[in-house]
Amino acid sequence: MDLRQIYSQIIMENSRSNRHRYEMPDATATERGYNPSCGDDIHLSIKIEDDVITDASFTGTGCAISQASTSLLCGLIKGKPVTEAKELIKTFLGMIKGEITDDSILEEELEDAVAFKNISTMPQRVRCAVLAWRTLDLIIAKETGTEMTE
Amino acid sequence: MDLRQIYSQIIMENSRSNRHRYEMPDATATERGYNPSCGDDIHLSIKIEDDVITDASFTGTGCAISQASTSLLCGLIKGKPVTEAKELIKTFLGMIKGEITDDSILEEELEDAVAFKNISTMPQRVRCAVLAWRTLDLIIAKETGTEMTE
Amino acid sequence: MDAILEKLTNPGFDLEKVRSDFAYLELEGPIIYLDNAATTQRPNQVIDRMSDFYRFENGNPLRGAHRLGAAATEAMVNSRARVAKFINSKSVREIIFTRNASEALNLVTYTWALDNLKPGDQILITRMEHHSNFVNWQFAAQKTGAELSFIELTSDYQLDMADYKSKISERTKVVAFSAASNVLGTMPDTREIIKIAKQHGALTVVDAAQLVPHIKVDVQDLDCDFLAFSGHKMLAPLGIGVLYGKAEILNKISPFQYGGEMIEYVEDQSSTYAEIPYKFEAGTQDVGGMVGLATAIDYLEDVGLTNIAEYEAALADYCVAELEQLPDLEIYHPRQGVKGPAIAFNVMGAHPHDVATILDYHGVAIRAGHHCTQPLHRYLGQNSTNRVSFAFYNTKQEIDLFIEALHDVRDIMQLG
Amino acid sequence: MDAILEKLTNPGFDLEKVRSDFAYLELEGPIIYLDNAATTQRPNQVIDRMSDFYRFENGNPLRGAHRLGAAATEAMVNSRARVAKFINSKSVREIIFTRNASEALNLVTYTWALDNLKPGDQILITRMEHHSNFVNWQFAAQKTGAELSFIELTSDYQLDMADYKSKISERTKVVAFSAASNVLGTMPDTREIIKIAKQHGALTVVDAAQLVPHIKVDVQDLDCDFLAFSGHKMLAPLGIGVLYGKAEILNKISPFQYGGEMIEYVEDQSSTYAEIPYKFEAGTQDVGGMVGLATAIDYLEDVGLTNIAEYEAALADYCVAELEQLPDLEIYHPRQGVKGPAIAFNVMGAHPHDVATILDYHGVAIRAGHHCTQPLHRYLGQNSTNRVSFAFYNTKQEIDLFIEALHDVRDIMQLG
Ligand SMILES: Cc1ncc(COP(=O)(O)O)c(C=O)c1O
Ligand SMILES: Cc1ncc(COP(=O)(O)O)c(C=O)c1O
Repeated sequence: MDLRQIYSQIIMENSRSNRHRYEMPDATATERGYNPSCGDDIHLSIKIEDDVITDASFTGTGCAISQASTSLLCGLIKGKPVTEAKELIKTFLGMIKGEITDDSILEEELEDAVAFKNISTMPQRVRCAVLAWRTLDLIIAKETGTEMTE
Repeated sequence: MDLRQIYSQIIMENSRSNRHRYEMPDATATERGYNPSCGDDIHLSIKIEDDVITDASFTGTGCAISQASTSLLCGLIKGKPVTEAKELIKTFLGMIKGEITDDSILEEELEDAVAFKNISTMPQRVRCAVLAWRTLDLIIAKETGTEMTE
Repeated sequence: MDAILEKLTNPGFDLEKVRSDFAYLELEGPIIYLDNAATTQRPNQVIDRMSDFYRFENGNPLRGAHRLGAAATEAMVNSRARVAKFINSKSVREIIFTRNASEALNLVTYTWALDNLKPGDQILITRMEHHSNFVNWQFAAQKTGAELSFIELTSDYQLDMADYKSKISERTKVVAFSAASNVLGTMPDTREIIKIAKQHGALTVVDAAQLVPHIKVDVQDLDCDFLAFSGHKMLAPLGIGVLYGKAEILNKISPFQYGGEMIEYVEDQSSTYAEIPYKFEAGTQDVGGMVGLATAIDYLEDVGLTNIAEYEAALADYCVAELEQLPDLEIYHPRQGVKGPAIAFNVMGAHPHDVATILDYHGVAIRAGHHCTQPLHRYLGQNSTNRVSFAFYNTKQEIDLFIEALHDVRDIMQLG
Repeated sequence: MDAILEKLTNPGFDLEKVRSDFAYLELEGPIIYLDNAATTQRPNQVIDRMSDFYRFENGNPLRGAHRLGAAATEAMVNSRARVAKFINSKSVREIIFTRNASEALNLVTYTWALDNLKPGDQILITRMEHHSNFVNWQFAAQKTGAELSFIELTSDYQLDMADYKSKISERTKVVAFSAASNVLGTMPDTREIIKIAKQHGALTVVDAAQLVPHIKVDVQDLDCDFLAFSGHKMLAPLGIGVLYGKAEILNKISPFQYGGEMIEYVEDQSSTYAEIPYKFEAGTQDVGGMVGLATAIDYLEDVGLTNIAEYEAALADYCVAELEQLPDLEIYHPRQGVKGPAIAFNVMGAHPHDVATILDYHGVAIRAGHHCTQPLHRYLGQNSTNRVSFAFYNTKQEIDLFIEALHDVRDIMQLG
């Protein structure tokens, strides 16, 4: 595996992007996501209107992987129904675990976030890649009173 | 080494002897000697008059080695000046450590207690053999305000 | 007796192969090791797995952002999962690694007990507890003002369940008991004790140090709140033990030791703590011990827990039968019911330390003393006892040699 | 620089021989292990000594009345004596074996601190403490009402001795400090700190986890009351650590954990405790770890503590000089005075975790994160840092490869 498959153009660009990096005073829910071992530390905010995520943003600091992943997540879920966002979480976590490998499905659903596929070969960095997704999962579980994704 | 050199006739007889096994209400000093790991548990009493040990006795329970050693010690020090008892302790401990090996000296000073010489080959039982001697050493140290034997 | 002899001849596993895994048997001697309740021997597989870990997977677990750190973390995670599966805990997060069973029990004392007990409460333990499940409760009683009471034994050295039922009440806040005595071999009905404790709302703490090595333990089936055991009594290295605790309780209690890895945020004047089980594992942990324990569990399950239990029971039964033939011997071991392979006894007229020394001379390793159970020994009316305790790598021949050596004890001690 | 290069070429010991003792260097890779402050690697001698212990000397220490129990006891006694000699304690009884430095520091907290501190008292620690000498004092402060204060750092990342002198007073009951920072490499003047503490009647607790592996320590010369360190940071296995304590203090304080071996008499409602150090060692102890530690000490002394200190200092100085050549790099390491071989740094624009991942890809193992020093990192204004830390088996070539790999970091992170 080449490191440039991890630190790909998509990930490097999104890690620096400030498109989704802003405070959201009228958020429906904000949760902190934290990796105590490495210090990735984000606050993820979303706004839900009529079961649709109408806005998603984040603040915080962390490595390129965590920041890119969070930014891509925000872009991906904006405008999507909550139920669909939940499906995306499942697909993303399934991809990272190596359980979902069909590229056509992954690309269709996750779009640019498919760039994290190779993270499954770097166990130490998996936590960085999934941080935002787990945080969103927690928000959805709390908002809808459902179980978190395994 | 043959076990019968440890459990010799002298030791077996003295371990059963009740000659020095009695309470001493008018003792100058009584100390408890205890081996927490094996449970040997004696009370050694001595009476000192004009710097001479005029009586020595013990009560308690323990293995044949500890009981024989205690009994022999009582017999040996009775009637001796405290300073001489202190010398006997040094000789006995020196013998057990294998530092004093000259049989003629040992037999002359320690008499029957020379029977413990072979204990130095059984490290696990050394504590049993020296229990009474260390207890006496403590008594003497307290009574005379001197250091204990190393 | 026929069934016993049959079992000893056909243990249901490859005894010779098993014995070839234990290096101590190669020592010039021979050494007949019958002190397994103190600590077992370790098979080469366990020792070699530890060495390999230290050679090729050694890094600081949970910390490294590199290959060796990841290897050590993986070793830790896998070992925890192995232990969780072994005792069937609902979650790996309920497995806390400690130094030994003693520390596991102290953890419960320092966290749950000091914060929850108060004057008027009762702590109920048993007469046969090891000091490690005894002195800690004295400490808790002294610190909190709770009362420490004891469940007594029957004349067959069983736990007296009637006494238990008469002593337990709504005042009883914790029932802490040994699931297998290290001296008598007594194995009380752990499920029943827990059931009754729950009816009174008491917390249950199981000292399973002498149970886990011998009998398959299922913590969900037992439904205990805490369960403690030591690796070194089940083929694993020294220095590693386990506290199982129900997640809902672990989540609520305070941490025990403080330091690296057990924290979340550290501010100047206060901190928040990591999730369970990490909250209870301060500082760099003994991953070498953990992989050793996981390998030991593999070994035990390869031989088969049922095989082990049946074979060890046959060893113990055979040994008791043989001891009963000897004159002037007192045996402290239940004759009825389930029991573990530890048997205490005294040769009348011979102090246990002399007995042990003479047996050692014949290459037979047993233990003499109070076995960290002074209160039990006061009850037995003995300052000390001898104890033999078996593992599945022992043999009938070894017991025969032990019995033979006991004859020499009578001879040397001039017991006629 | 010439002197540094000379030392790196002629370390004064057989570097090739040393490197052949470490199996991780045989791994396909290669692995350039620069994470020694987290945990060192262990030479084959240490690993093999442990294996031998488990194969042929394995019994329950302090308990056995037989040959193997005696062998284990002897191994324990000899290891304690080895440690005592190594740090020159007055008596072997002043050496308590613990799991790690964290536990050693918790022991002081739970015994001395909880019993002796009260509202109005001050606990003085430093800004650079590891969480293991930080969170425990927060706990002590919260439990006793004492106040927790911090000695700050100078702009050269040294301990600010003026700040220390301004903060210490008769209210200061304990000065607990790291003798070597695991992040900065800072080595404050331990003797001076202790001298000043004593003038104010304060107890002194030295966290020597990062000192003992690098510099010869003499506790009588330091005159500290307590000193803690971990075996795994000095070639020994995981799971073994040491608390040195002055006998007169150890004799006075309460026990920490309760259980087997640490008692003298156990009555139903109260107990008396064993002599030091046994009073503090509850349950079956990790003799495997102890013999590993003793063997590690032998190894270190064979190479020579002075050789090690000088060579490691050359490695660190060389590395700092090389790092200083790189653009956009912040180095957190004193430029003046004595310092240990740990160097923290940040590549501006690249998060430490990315740096560590990219270096790992090149086979270079460093650590990224807060290194269990969140308060220090807040002071540095960094969420996290990179850290390289050397041992005497590292080489100049390894540093060169590390620096080369750092160039690739700039490349991959597109730092231009
Ligand atoms: C300065 C310092 N103190 C204490 C510790 C704690 O050591 P351990 O994790 O072995 O308990 C460490 C190591 O992480 C350290 O670097
Ligand atoms: C019943 C029982 N509980 C607790 C212990 C304590 O185990 P450890 O010494 O490994 O902490 C032992 C072993 O000595 C034991 O037999």
